[in-house]
Amino acid sequence: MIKIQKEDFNVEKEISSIKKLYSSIGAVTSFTGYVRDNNNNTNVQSINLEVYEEMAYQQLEKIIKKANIKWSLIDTLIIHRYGNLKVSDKIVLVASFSSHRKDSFESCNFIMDYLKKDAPFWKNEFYDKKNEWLINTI
Amino acid sequence: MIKIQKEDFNVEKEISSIKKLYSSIGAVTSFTGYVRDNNNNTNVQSINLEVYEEMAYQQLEKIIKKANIKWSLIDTLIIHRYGNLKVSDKIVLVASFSSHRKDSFESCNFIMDYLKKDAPFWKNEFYDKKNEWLINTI
Amino acid sequence: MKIKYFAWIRELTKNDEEYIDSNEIQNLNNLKVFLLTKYPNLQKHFDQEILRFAVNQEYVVENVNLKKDDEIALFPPVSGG
Amino acid sequence: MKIKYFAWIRELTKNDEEYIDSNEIQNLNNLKVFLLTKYPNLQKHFDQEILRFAVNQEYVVENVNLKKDDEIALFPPVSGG
Repeated sequence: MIKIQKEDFNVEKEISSIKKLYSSIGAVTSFTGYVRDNNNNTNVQSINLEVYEEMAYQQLEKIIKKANIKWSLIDTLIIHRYGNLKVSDKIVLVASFSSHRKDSFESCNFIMDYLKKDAPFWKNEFYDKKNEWLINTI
Repeated sequence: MIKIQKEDFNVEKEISSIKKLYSSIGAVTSFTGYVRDNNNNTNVQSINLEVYEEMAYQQLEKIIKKANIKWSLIDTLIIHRYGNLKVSDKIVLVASFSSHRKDSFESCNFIMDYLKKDAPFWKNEFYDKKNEWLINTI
Repeated sequence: MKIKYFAWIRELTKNDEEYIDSNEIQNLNNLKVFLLTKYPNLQKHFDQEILRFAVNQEYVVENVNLKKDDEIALFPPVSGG
Repeated sequence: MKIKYFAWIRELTKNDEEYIDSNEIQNLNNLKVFLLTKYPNLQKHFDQEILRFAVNQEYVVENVNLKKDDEIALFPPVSGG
């Protein structure tokens, strides 16, 4: 499932709403990304996250398809927020559901790699006296 | 933080209670293990998890120390349940808190590896007509 | 065709999307020439080859043909996650 | 000294812990001999070298000296996580 939303999310609720559908799930690896108070040694006040929404859905679906070819997965979840986010707010959740740990771990990391590389989101980071558009480095 | 408990846990609550202490956290990787309905092609009814509690705390603390030497971590959390657990119940939560993704991902996987190898827990799996003590394979 | 701009490209074009109806724009290279004429500030970013194009929500690097109802997006390197 | 048994070792000794007070048990090898005498069923598992010993909650593989107030645990391969 892919969700692109302004709202915050509850990791327990999001994961258990999928987990409860499959009693064969033994392993869930999840990654949560947050707005940090500091980037490149500069104090961050807030960020504005811009998204090309239709394309983001399409690219994230492709990434999930790729992950399903490489690993034995029962389900996957990606939630990415956009809009104004302040320090400590959640930005992204990726969760991989599988029978065994290796599949969920590796696929979760793989999805995050591709999300950072190909998903059309842009962070505009606001510091004390200026702002800056970020570029992901892999 | 290490918790060895009978009770279930809420992933969101457990993670956010640590996350809120540090605004420098940008990345949280968590692994949740569940009781699967099937193991070695046999239907699982429930499991009983036995623990050598004092030793488990000691061994898990050592693993966390090792992880802190290898990676730049802000905090770590291990929760492991014991007692009677039924299919789909949570067994274990490992969460690694760091500024950057790589540290949290690799350390979470590392902690799970050592937990499975060295932490003194034993699963007694109950099937339709018999039960069996499991052995972890790495 | 619809052209969409994102992040600092949007700030530079002062426009988040626009519709272009020109028989001279048959492919992506034609569109690039059109955009550079309209937005000369884009030139240095084109030269640095850091910009990314998407046609109908798919990344495009080659010079593809464009149709009237295509949606083309121009944006800087991404920074999600 | 206190001896603790876990999982199917506990089922085999029919005892989860016991106190042993013997001047003849000075080290882990002495204790192993004692345990094999008391629980002959342990022999085949000792032979397979699958059992693990912990002294004061630390894994031990060598023959260490034991003190009166040590806690020694004997258990099968673990299966947590």
